[in-house]
This record gives sequence, structure tokens and C-alpha cells, in this order.
Amino acid sequence: MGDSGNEYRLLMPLIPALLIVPVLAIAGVESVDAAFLIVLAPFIAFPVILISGQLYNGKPTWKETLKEGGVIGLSSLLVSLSTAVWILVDYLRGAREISEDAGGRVAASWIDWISFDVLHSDYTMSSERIIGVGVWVDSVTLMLLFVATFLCFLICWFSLGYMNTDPINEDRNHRFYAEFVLFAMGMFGMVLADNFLWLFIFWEIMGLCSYLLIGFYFWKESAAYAAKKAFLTTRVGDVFLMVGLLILYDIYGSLEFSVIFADPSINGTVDSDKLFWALLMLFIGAVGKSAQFPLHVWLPDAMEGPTPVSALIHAATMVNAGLYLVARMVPFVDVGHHGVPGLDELGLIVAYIGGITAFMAASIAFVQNDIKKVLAYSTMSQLAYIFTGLGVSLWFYNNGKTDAATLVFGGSMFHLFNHAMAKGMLFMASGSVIHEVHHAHDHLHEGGDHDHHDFDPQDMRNMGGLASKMPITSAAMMIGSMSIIGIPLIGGFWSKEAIVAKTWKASLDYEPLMFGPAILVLLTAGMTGFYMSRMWFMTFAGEPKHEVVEHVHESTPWIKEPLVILSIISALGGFGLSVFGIVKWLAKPYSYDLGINKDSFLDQVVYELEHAFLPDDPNLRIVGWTTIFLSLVIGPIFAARVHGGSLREGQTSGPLVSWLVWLSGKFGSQDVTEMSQSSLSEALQNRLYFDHYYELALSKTVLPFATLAAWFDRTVIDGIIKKVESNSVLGSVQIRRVTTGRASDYILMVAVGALSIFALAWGVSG
Amino acid sequence: MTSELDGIDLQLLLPELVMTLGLAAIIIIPNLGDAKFRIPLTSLRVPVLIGGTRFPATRDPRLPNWMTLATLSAALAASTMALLDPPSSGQVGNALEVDQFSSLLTNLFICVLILCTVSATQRLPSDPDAPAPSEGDDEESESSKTAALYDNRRQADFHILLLTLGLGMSLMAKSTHLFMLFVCLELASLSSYVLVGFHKESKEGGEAGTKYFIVGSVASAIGIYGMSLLYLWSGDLSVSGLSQSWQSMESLDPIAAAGVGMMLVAFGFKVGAAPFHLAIPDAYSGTSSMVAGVLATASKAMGFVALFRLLLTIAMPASGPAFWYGTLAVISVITMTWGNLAALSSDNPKRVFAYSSVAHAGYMLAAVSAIGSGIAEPAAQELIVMAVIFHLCVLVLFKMGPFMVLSSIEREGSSHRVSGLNGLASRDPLVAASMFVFMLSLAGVPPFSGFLSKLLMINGIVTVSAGTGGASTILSWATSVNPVFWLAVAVVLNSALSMFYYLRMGMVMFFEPNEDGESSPCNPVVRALIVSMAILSLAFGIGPPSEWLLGLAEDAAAALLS
Amino acid sequence: MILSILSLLPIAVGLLLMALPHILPEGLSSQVSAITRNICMGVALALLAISTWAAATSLSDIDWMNIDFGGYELENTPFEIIPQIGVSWHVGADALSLPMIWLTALVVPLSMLVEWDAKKGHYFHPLLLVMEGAMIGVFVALDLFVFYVFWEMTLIPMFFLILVWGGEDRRYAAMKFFIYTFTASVVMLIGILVMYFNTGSSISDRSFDMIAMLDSGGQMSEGLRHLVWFLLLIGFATKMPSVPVHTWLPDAHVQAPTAGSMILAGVMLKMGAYGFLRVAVTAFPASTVVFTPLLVFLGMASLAYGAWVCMGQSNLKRMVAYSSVSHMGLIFLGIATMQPLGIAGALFMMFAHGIISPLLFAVAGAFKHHYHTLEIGSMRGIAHHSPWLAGHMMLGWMASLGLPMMAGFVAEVAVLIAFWMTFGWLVLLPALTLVITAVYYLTSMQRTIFESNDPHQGNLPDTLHHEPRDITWHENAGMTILGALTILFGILPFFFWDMMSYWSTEVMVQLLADAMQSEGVRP
Amino acid sequence: MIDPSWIAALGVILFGIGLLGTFFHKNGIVVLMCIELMLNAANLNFVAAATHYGDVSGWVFTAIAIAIAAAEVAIGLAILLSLYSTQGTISLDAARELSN
Repeated sequence: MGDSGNEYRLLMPLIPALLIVPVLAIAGVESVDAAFLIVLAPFIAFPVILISGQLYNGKPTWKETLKEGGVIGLSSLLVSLSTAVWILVDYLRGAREISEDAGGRVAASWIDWISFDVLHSDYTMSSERIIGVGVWVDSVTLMLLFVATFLCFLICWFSLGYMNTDPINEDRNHRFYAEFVLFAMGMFGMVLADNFLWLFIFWEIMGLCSYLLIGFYFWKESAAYAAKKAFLTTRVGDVFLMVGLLILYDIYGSLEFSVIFADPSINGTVDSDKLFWALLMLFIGAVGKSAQFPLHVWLPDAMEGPTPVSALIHAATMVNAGLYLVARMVPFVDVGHHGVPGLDELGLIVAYIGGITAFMAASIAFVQNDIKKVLAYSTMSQLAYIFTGLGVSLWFYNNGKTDAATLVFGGSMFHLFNHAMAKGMLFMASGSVIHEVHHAHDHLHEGGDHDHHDFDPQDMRNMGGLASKMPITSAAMMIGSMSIIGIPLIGGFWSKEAIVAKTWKASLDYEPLMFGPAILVLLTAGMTGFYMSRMWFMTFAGEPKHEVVEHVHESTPWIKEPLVILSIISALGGFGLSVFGIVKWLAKPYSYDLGINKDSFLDQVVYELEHAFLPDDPNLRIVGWTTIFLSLVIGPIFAARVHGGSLREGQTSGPLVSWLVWLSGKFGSQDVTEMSQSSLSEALQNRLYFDHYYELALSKTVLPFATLAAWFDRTVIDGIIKKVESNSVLGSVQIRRVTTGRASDYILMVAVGALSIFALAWGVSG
Repeated sequence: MTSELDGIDLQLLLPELVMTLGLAAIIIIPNLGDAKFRIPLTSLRVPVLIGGTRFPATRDPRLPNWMTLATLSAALAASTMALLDPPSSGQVGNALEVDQFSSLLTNLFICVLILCTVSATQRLPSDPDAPAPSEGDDEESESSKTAALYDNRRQADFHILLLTLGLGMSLMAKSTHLFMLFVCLELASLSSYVLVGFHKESKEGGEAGTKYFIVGSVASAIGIYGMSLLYLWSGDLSVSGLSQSWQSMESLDPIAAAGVGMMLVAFGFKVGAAPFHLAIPDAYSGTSSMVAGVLATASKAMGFVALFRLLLTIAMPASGPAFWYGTLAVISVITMTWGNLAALSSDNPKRVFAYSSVAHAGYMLAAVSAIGSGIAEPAAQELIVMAVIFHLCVLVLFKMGPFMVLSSIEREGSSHRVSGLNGLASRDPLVAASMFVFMLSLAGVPPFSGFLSKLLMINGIVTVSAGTGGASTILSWATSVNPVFWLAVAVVLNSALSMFYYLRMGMVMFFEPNEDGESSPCNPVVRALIVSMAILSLAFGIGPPSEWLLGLAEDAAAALLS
Repeated sequence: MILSILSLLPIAVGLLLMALPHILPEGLSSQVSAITRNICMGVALALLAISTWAAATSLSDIDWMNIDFGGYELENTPFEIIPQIGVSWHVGADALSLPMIWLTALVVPLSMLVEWDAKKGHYFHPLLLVMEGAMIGVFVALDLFVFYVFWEMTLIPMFFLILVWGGEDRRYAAMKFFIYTFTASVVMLIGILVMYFNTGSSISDRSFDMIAMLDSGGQMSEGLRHLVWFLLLIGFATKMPSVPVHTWLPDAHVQAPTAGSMILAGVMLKMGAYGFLRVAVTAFPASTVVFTPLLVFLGMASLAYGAWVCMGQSNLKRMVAYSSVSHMGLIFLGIATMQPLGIAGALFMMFAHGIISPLLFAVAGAFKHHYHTLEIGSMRGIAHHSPWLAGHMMLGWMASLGLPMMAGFVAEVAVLIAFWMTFGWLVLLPALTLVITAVYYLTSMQRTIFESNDPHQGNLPDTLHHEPRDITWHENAGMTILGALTILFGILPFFFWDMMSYWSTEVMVQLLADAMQSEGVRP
Repeated sequence: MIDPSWIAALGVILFGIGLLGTFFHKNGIVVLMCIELMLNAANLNFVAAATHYGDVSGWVFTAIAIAIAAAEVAIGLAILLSLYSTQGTISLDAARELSN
């Protein structure tokens, strides 16, 4: 990619895509009415890319100019992005169409999908019911929509550099881009859907794409296996989700948000037990999709997919679907606004699942050496944070503590935003590392590739000291890690603080049972500090651990640009958006009376800082500072003791990065060999044996049972038929024996027959 | 009631008359030669035509065949005329009556014989002047010469027997007097015994003839004895007289019942009811296929005519169940099951068809026994008789058809194994397709006529019985329904069972061919006939032709029951 | 008139074309296959056009939404063919049969396309045409005798398709297929005859006309009604097929040629469900209500048990065949819900499965055709060699496991919603079966098109001695059309959904609701 | 004049002997003779009935039945002869070429 400058001419097709929104706006189309474009553009791009790729593979235009479909995908995603931004801007402006009448929502219906009647228990028929398709826009939607469209676009951009330069992907990239845009369509659709059914439909489409993309390297046994595992595990959740939908439908006679959310208690007549089960089923679906305990096993394996896929689907967007679904449960429990009381166990369950997953994932991340796996567990852990936050929020809502609930809800959503940005970027950065290490390795072993297959470019034990080779990547990764760890003032800090604090508040002030999640998230904060630092140190600090490192250098601009953009957002976005009141804005659909902004900008800044570092409640102050201490000091220092180290003499990197690397060498080094051989470590390395036991359960129950069923079908059910047949033949042979061939026997039979006629006649008539 | 035959009677009996004349002609003409009789004391030689060296025309082995064909065609025309334009009074003496029923049956018999005759053309040798075997021939050439000779010299005998068979059957259909009926039956039977044993040079021929003859004779002896008991009982053997005596009978007279029962044995043998059917497979497999076809269709129809006369006209009480209905029901179930089961594992196609014809007899007997149940209204009775007559008619198509196919293959000497049919589909797709149609029709698969006829019979049974049960659960309904209903179930299950061997027969044609040639085994006329029979099997199954034939059968049924 | 043409024309043309080789002059006999298949395709496409037009007239002159239950469109004047027993040629269509007619007219040309270069094509394609006519005949017949005739007639071409163009064990399979379904339908025939008996008090009053037949239930005692319903169930359930009378299906499918399998799964199985709704449910609503638990049991057994058996299969086609059994279970479940939504879902399931399963069998057939084996696991990484095939497999498999935005999902979700309304938590069983379904589908894909451990080529079966190619253009075209329709009807189901929904409502309002009320079954 | 019922009784006995004879004897000729016995039993019945009812047709039946019996014997002997010429036996049990 030497003359990569010229590559930008490839972006020409983006210009018409960019023009679509202005043209529509000038033509007077309302932004919400154009929302279908967000879904439609990638949906059209999908077959176009797939089929043209299949037809034109190998042709120079297709390969060089269209980047095997990447440019087409990028254009369609740009259409989605620009439309999404258009709607967002309209929404923020408070345009006429998006009024705030319904608490800041807007719904537009597109088509009636299916319609039918229902027979009631008094044998009367209800009038026609309709399940339609439409859009539902509120601030949560918009935030997720922006995250999704923005990251899809950036990661597609990144992929142009990442995928198209790998010779193994040649003539296969069209598949990648096609599935990529199909995924984008699923994600956009899910976010925009105005009812639970279509949410579910797009949800499943995402699952399909996740399956396809994990299995992109389909010839690899591990990839094919991981793809299947991901699909099946989420499918288990999805089935429960579907059952939840059935129950919801039964309760409300509709699945549309506008119908259900208008009065989720139907004047207090809703049976809270039934609703609890419905929501619990939905939550199981969310657990599957967001890889929470106990359906988390698929996510680490999903890293078999290409890195952009991990970045987009398994870190930034799809896994957020579960969170989104749980966020949509708020109106059900919001007792202040027609919610159904008595559902606070649901909040507890959500919070516990979140807490357990956060802790578990963080601890497993301690011992992972694969850079993507660390990030995967980190994703799990951070999502679990958000779940905890949402659980607490649900609990608050259900107990009428609307203010606190609103704050933690907004905080959770905000964490979702921060995490998506940071994690997307981290994955891309790790992708950059892997890509370059891989290329360097190829370069090094150009002639013979004897140990080609033994070398794992994702293994951090082959890295070290990369900070000097990859300054931009290392800086980006640093910022991303800081955001995840929650280093004060940077990205994730703002949202994580809110979650931890409110969880403790719930635990201390109201519900002792909340202590569990509370302590777990607190501990996890420190652990996050450790494993993220460990990853960074292992990769970028210290002496190179493999000869390959010497040959690594950053090359492709397609990769660098998204990193830079996201670094900026991660670093500044948290604080900046906090200041503009994003937390309350995000909670807008579910908070009906909170003011949005303080009087002046400066007041707002002060308020936010005060709120973060010096809250009124002394307990929260302690909790807040403990969190900061654990994540900022304890975790990173331990990490530095184990894995830190200065760069080789004479090599430098960016300013902050160099200092950090130098700092890491100052804490001395600690040998953890003994620790890493303990049984706990062993267990952690084996992912606490979850996969093992799931596998065992499958192979000991499902498969034998299936074999048994097949045997039963063959031998018993079909066997009966065959038995009838063979017995008929047997009977046939027997009965033919009577035809002896002796004429006198025949005569005898005639006589016998004559006699039996008499006997029968006598018997019947007598 | 006149005791003399007049012109009208002759016209009524025109088919039989034609056959008689033809019979005489076939006896005489092939023997015509250049023999001359020297008038004694002179040297004048007067040609007497009988004997001597035969003329080329008269010694042509194809001649009897042509003559038979001509005779039968003329008879068919006469009989069709009678059928389409029924005489106002068909009484001939007090023993015969020509009505719709007997005309239809006569037509049926003659059609079967025509088919048989046409099929027999395939047995004619290509060389009419084949030499007779002489001393010193080796075994092989001797047997080939014998075979040629066999075909050459005995055509006339064969066709004479066919015509006597036809004569017996058609007269029997017209008989309204039990003794007349029996005599005609004997005429037909005796001819058929000889036909079965016609291939006297082969081991099978003699044996088949012997068995068929012995068992048949015993059965008819029992029948005649039964008839004599009936005579003993009423002193009159005319059907109407017996019927009146029966209706006026206070309670069942054991002698009368015994008489009917014993006649049932004789007729049961004719139709092939178990357990009197045992000789039938042997007979079919030992004789030539076309004769077997005649036995399976015409002869069976004859048996049913006799059964109708005996059971429906004579032995029907004025009300209530007939004494024979339970017996017949049991026999019918045994017959169909036995037939189907035995056919299942047979490997000889002729035996398979023999058993299949036994099974079909069972279906028809089941229908007949439903009439005797005493719960059938007159309309329902007529419906069932119509169904059975219709079945007998269409049976000619799809039972005679396969025998004609087999007859074609028989020339190649491979008709005794199912595998003889292998590859027929590639040799002659049309004949194979027709054969398949016959199989499906036999099995009762729509849209072929076998389905319609079987459906009509089952429908008859259901019609008689379905209204009888009444209860609120399946079980109580099943116990309260008239047992006749279960006959329908038996027929249906047996149809399913029969599918096995029909399909097997149908399937082997699509297997890889044996070594036998590539060309069609049939000659063009036979082939055309087979194909048109298949088409008719379809046409009589659904659509206007079936309506027409059903109309005829309906009239016939009405005539029989009136 | 239109419907008569739809059913009789293909039969007539097919039969004539089969005689063509015997009629054509010598010079043309080498091209007989080409001539025949072009004519066949032309006729089939014409039928598709006609039936599409008939369906599309719902937009203009015929309002399919407003046919009262028991009313039919495109009806002809009944024409007596066997007056002695009251049989007449009477055809018509309603919202129940119209989608099926269209489906038949669609699947047949596609199956012809997929096997465009079949051996002995001059018999093959006409047979498919005959098959089409017979199947359409089943759907249009408004005379139960004619219905039954067509019903059985479909067996004959299929028998030959299996027997002549089938796999190694085709003889056994053809026999089993024929005898099994024949047996079941003759049992059904008794039921039909009992109904016929009750259509009038004297023989001349009786008639096989559908309307008279469907009213006959009123004349029967309750026990007899149940019995007849049960007899009909045997016939229809075997055709569907439902556990435990399903074992003919895997054998028939595995041995049948691709086109045969496509038609068998796509349309023939639907005849069972169609007949059940058309005859058994309509004539005996009370029995249907009373035996709802039986239907639930049969449906559940087919669905769950079928799925388990699928998982134990190692033959691709066998697995797909069992998956049909499994999916057909949903139809019984849908009917058993006694909700318009459930019945409409069952109807849509018939339609959706009618599009999806031909795709599955086309894919399986392509494996057999190009790789000469159907053993799962005997080949790996086929996506390297046959990307189109792999793509179609992916699409078909995903559609069949109920992925949203594909036709099957609409039906599934409708049935499940209705099922919950009626049976509550029992819904977990069908719902969890969806996971099982996913397991076997994904596993079979993993072991055929994926996993070769070589980035450039797959592990081919040992028996394959040449370099495999991707599927031919005609296979590809057929599969693509099916796949596109699957997605089309998944996203926009309302073309047929609306009329199905309306029909279901009407049948509920006019029959089942009353029956439930009188039997004391609460919805 | 003998009471016709005695004649009929004789007929029953004859018939019984004939019937038993047909399946106890293996020799074709003997079986043929037994069949003749049965036919004659029928004839006796006809005669008895004719006597009883004074119906002349009974005598006619008898005469014709005798003719039938004669024809039957003729054919039977011919068939047995052909059996003998091909299989060398007239034992009904020995001829079993045609059993399954």
C-alpha cells in the first residue's frame, strides 16, 4: 500500500451517497419518513455485493476500484449514517415531526405485516388485529442508531484496509462485505423497530450474520465450530425471547411499543406474575445475545471471525441488542407511569446476572494471552456492568424511585455508548496489531513457511515492545483501555461511576440484596484495571518477545483513520457529552419531569465534576473514590509489576505512551509462574470449565438421544411396518403350503368347505 | 308359454345360433381336401372333399382362427343388437330368457373369447408346412418339430373348444331354469377342462387338466346333487318356481338349504371362492395364458351369473336375512385374504394372477353377501348387483389384458417367472405402460375402472350397513353397527395388501431387461388390442364411457332382480 | 373453466408427450427430449401465468377476501360424469386452495428447471406435467370422488419418478411409498363413502358434491362422526405425514430424483393438510374440537420427535425429509389451537414449507448430482468448490430453521402465538424444538460445506474421481428463484396471508366456534 | 312301489360313498368312478322326486344327467390319459409338477 494516497479516489462513489440526504431534505421529506432508507440501503447492497462478487471475482475493476464490494458497502452505510444523523439533528432541533408530545418519541408505521382475528373465551371474535412494521424513535433509539451507523461505517472503512490486504481473503471479500451490510441492516432495523416482533426479527438477522461472519474462515474447524456455537447459544436465548413475546402478545394483544407503552398495566389489570415471566423470558434472550452468564460461552470463541467483525458485532453493536431489549422493559416496571408493581425481582435478577458476569469475565480475562480474547472477556464484563446498571434501574423504577432510576438508566445507556466507541476502537487497534504482526511474519518467512502455522499473530506472548513500532495504534489502544478501565475524566469513567454509585446506593439505602452486585461491580472495577493494563503492557511495553516484532510497522491509512477518530471520541466524548447532559437526555423517554440542562455551560461542567467526584452522599463518596483507587492504582500497578517494562534502548513512541511505558518499568517485576500454575489459574484458563461441561452435557444427552431416536424410528416405527410386511410374506408362504399340488387334498378342501358351509349356515341362521 | 321354437325365438337366440353354425363350419372346413370317392364299379371319382390332401386354404393353420373370429364377431354383433334394442319379451320356451342382463353377459363372454382368439394368433407358426417328426430325429429337433406340429394341426380343435365354451356360457346366462343352467354350465366346464389340459405334450398341461377336471367334477357333482335336493324339495327347477316356493316357505327347510349350500359349492368352484379355489392356480399356471385369461374372466362371470340366479333370485327370503349371508360373508373374507396373501410371495405371474382373481372373487362375494344381509333395500340391492356386474365387465379389460401380455411373453418361454417381464418397458413401452395400467386397475387405483368398480362395491356394502349403527362413541358405534360394515373394511385392507404384488408385477417391467430380444414381444394386432384395452380401462374408470357402461349394468341389474 | 384447464390440460399434454417418441418421424427422434422438455416447460409456465393471474385478480375483479366460507370462485357449472352415483365435474377455488394451486404451478416448472437435463427427459418432464395436473386437480376438485381420484392419481407419476429415476434402493422406496400412502387413503375412502351415504336418504339423492358431503356430518350419529373423522385423519395424516405414520417419507425422498423430491415435499405433503382442513375439519368441526388433544399430541410428536430423529441422521436427504415431518407437525399444532391465527399460521406453513422444502431438496439433489454422495461428513469444505451451492444451502437451511424474514418464520410465529393463547406453557416444547432444529441444520452445514482445514480446497468424498464443479445454471436458477420467493414472502407475507387469515376467521366463525361452544371447549 | 324317500336315502349313501371315495383314493380312474357315484346319487334323487311329484321332467333330468356323466367320463379319461403319457402315472398325488 505504498501509494495509498491514490486510494482515496476510490471514495468517489461515496459522494452520491452523501448527497441523498440533502436532496431529500430539500425535497421536503421528513427525516422520520426517510428512516426506511437506513434499513433499505444496506439491504439492497447485500445482494448486489454478493451476486456481483460471485460474478465478477478476479476482474480488476471489481478488485481494485470497488475493493471487492467494500466501496459499495461503504456507500450504503454512508446513506444510513447520513440519514441517521439527519434524524438525530432533527430530533435535537425538536423539528415539527418529532414532537415531544409522547415523551420524546415518534412512531411511523410502514406496512401491515400480518393481520388476523382472535377468538375470545366467550366465543366472540375480535375485530382484525394487525402486526405491522414501522419506526420508533426516541433518544435511546437515536443513541444506538448513531453508534451503530457510525461504527458500521468506520469499521467498514477499516475493513478496506484490513481485509483487502490479506491475500487469504482474495476473492472472498465480497462475502465479507455482503454479510457485513446485511448485519448492518439487521442492527439498524432492530434499533428502529416499533414493535417487539420486528425487534426480534432483526435480532435474529443479526444472529445469522454473526454466524456467517464468525464462520468467515469457514475452512477452519475452529471457526466453523465457533460459528455454530454462537448461533446455537444465542438461539437458546432467542427461543425464550420468542416465548416472552408470545406471553406479551397474549397480555396486550399487540406487540407495538406505542400500544404497550401507552399503558403497560392496562388500568392495573395486568397479572404481574404473567408479566414477570414474559419479561424474564425476554431477559433470557438478552442474556444470550449479550453473552452473559450462563449463555456467555460463545463470545470468546466468536473471536475466530475476522477482526472487523469482532470489533463491530461482538463488541460494539450486536451484543448491545440485549441491553437495548432490557432498556425497553423500563415502561413495564415504571410504576410512576402505568407500570406494573411487583416486578422488582426482575431488577434484582438482571443486576445479579450482570454482577456475576462482570466478575467472572474479568477474572477469566486475567489469564488470557490472546489479545482478542482479552478484549472479548472485557466486552462481556463491561456489558455486564451495563446490565447491572439496568437491573438497578429497573429495581428503582419498580419501587417508584424514578429520579435515581432515571440517572442510572441514563448512565447505563451512556456506558453503552462509551463502551461501544472504546471497544470498537480497541478491537480495530488489536486488529491493526495482528494485521501488522502477521504481515511482518509473512515478510520474515517469505521463502519457506515451515513454522507458518505454529505462529499465532494474536498471541500477546509473541509481542511486546510494539509501542515504538506502532505509535498511533499504541496510543489509540491506551486511550481505549483507559476509557474501559474508567480512568477519571476519560470516556467510560463518567458512565461507570454512575452505575457503581447507584448500585451501591440501592444496596445501602434500600435493598440489602443489591449488595451482591454492588460488591461485584466494585471488585470488577479493579480487575478491569488489571487486565486491560496487562494487555496493553504485554503488547506494547517491554522487550520484544519475538523476532517478528522488529519488522512490524504501521502502513495502511484505512486502518489508522478510524483509530484516530475513535480515540478522540473515546477520550473526550465521555466528559463532553456528560456536560451536555447526555445522561438525562438518554433517559428522556422514561423520565418525564427532569430538566435537561443547567443554566449555563460552566455551571454544567462544575455540576458534572462535583457529581462525579464529590457527591452529596458520603457513602457514595467512599464508593466513588474506592472505585477510582482500585481501577486507577491497584489494577494497573499489579499489571505493570507482572508485565511492564521499558522499551529497548533508543526506541520511543508518542509522548504519553512513552511515559507510560517507562513508568511501567519502574514497579519492578514479579514472577507469577507459580501463581499461573495454581488450580484457580488453571480453571480460569479453561474458562471455569463452562464450555467443557456444556459440551459434555450435549454429547452425553442430546447426541445419544438423537441416535436413540433415529434408531427407534428405524427399528420400532418403521420396524412395525416392515414386520407387517415380512409377516405377510411369511403368512403368504404358509398359506401357499396349503396348495400342496395334490388333487386329493384339493378335493378334501372342497368337501371341508362344503361341510363348513353347512356348519356356518346352521350357526348363522340357527 | 309355447313349447316350440318359432322365428322370434331363433332371432332371440341369434348369437348362439351363429356360434353353432360357426362350430359346424370349423369342424368341417379344415378337413376339406381333394379326396374323391370312386363310384363303385366305375372309375368315376366324385370329389367328396372330406379327407385326402387338404387344399392349401383349408390346411392353413390360420383358418380356424379366422373362422372363429368371424363367427364370434357375428355373434357379438347379434348380441349387441339384442343389448341395445332389447326385445319386448325375451322368453324362449320356459328355460331361457333374453333380457338386458343375459345380453350384457353374452356380450361379455363373446368379447373375452374374441380377445382370446386374437391372442391365439400369436401362437400360429410362421411356417404352415412344418414337417412332422420322423424316426431318427435327435431329441431336440424332434421336440421342435413336435411343437411346430402341435400348432399346425390342432388349431381347429382349440377353436372348436373355444366356441363350445362360448356357447355354453352364453346359453347359461340366458337360462331361467336351474337344470338348463346346469347343463350349460357343464358344457362350458367340460370345454374348459379340455382347454386347460390342451397342452397335452407337456407335463404341466396334463397335470393342470387333471386337477382342474377332477376338482371341478367333484364340485359339479356336489352341485348336481344339491340341485337334485332342491328338486326333491319343491318338485320344480324353474327359477321362478323355486323362488316362489322359497318365499312361501314358513321356516327354512333343511333340504332346501342343503340343496342351495351344495350348489354354492359348485358355483363357488367356478368363481374361485376359498376353499374351492385350490386347483385354480395350478390350472392357470399349467395352461396357456389366454385360456387362463378366459377362465379368470368369462368363467368367473359365469359362476357369478349362476350365483346370482341361485342366491338372489331363488334363495332370497321375502324379508330378513338370507340363511347364506353369514356363510358367504365369511367365505368372502377368507377368499380375498387367502388370495391376496398367497399371491404375495408367488413368483409365477400366472399363479399371481390366479390368486388375484381369487381375491377379486372375494370382493364380489362380499358385495353379494351384503345383499343377503336382509337390511338392503331393493335400491341398494340393485346398486350392489350393478356394481358386481360392472366389475365383471371391466374385469375383462384389466384381467384379460395382463394374460394377453403374458401370452405374448409365453412364446419366449419365460412366463413362469415374474422376471420374465423384466425389461418389458424398454422393449415395448406402450405394452409395459398398458400392463402397468392393468395392474393399477386390478389393485383399484383411481382413475382406472378397477377403482370405480371396487368403489361401487364398497359403496354398496357401506350403503347397506352404514345407517345401522348409532351411538355416541366410536366404540359403541363399532359394536352396534351391522357386521356387514366390516366387510367394507376387509375389502379395503385387502386392496392395500394386494398392492404389494400388483406393484411388484408392474415394477419388474422397468428393471433391466433379460437377454430376450429388443423388439416387442407382441404382434401388432395384439399390441393394439392391449393398448386399447388399457385406454378403455381408463375410460371406464372415469368419464362418459363409464356412465354408459354403468347404465348398461344398471339395466342388467334391474332385469336380473325383477 | 380456468381451473378445469389448470388441472386437465397438463395431464392431457403430459400423456400425449409421453406418446410422442412413438409418433415422431425417425429424423426428429434424436431431438425428442429437447422438444418434449420445451413443450413441458411452456405448458408449465403457461399454467403458472394463468394461476398467477387468478391469484392476482384478488386485486381486481375477484375479491378473495370476501368469499364466504363455503363459497368458491372460478366455479364451473357442474357437469355430471357418473350420474349413477352422483359424481360430477365440479371445480372451484377459495382462499384455502388458491395459494396451493399457485404453489403447485410454481414448484413444478422449477423442478423441471432444476432437472432440465434429466435422463430419459422425454418421459421425465411429461411425468412432472401429469403430476402437476393431478395435484392441481386435488386442490380444485369440489367433488369428493374427483378429489379422491386425483388424490390417488398423484401417486402414479411419483411412483415412476422414484422407480425409474431414483437411487440405488429405488424399488423398495417406490413400493413403500405407493403402498403406504395407498393403504392410508383407502382407509380414508371408507370414511368418504360413509359421508356419501349420509348425503341423502335415497340413492338418487346422494352425491359426491363437496357441499353435500360437507353437510353430511349432520346426518350421522356422534360415534359415526368421530369414526369417519378418524378414518379421514388416517388418510390425511399419512400424507402429511405425521408421526407415527411417516416412515414412507424418508425412504421415498432419499431415493427420489431431485425434481420428485421437490414436488413430493413441496406440494404432495400439503395435500394431506389441505384435505384435512377441507374435508375433516370442515365436515366434522365437533370431532375436530373433541380430538384437539390428539392433534396436539400428533403435532408435538411430529415436531419434536421428528427433530430428534433428524439429528440422528447421517444422510443429508434423509435429514431434510425428517425435517419435513417435523415442520408438518406445526400444521396440526396450528389447527389444534382453534384460533384464527393458528389456522392461518398452519395455512401459511403449508405455503411456506412448499417454497422452502423444494429448495432444500434441490440443494440435497445437487450434492448427489455433483458429489455423488449424501453422507454428511464424507465431504468437507464444499464451499470452496461450489460457492453457489453453499450459498443456496445456507439460505435454504436458514429458512427452514425458521429464521425471520423468510417465509417459514411467519408461519412459525403465528402458530406459536396462537399456541400460547390456547395452551400456555406447553409452547415451550415446540419453541425448544426450534433449537434442536438449529442444531441439526447447523451441524450438517458445518460438516459439508465448511471445515476442510485448507484455505483453498475441500475434502472431497472418496468416491468422487473428478474435479467437482459448481451447480449448473439451471439448478442455480431454480434455487435462486425459490430462495428469492422465500425471502419475499418472509418480508411481505400479506399476498397470501390476508386471504388465509380471512378464510381461517370464517371457518372459525361458521363452524369451529359453534362446535367449541356445543362441546364446551373454551378457546 | 318303493317309497321315494328310500330312493333318496340310497342317494345319500351313494353320495357319501362317492364323496369319501374322491378324497381317499389316489387313483384317477377310481376317483372318476366315485364322481360317477355322486352323479348317480343325484340321479336317484331326480328319480325319487319325479316319482314323488309325478313330474315327468325329473325323468328327463335323469336322462340328461346320465349323458353329462358320460361326457364327463369321456373327457376325464382323455385327460387322465394325457397325464399318464407325460408323467407315467395316474395317481393324483404323484402329479405335483405344478405345486408351488
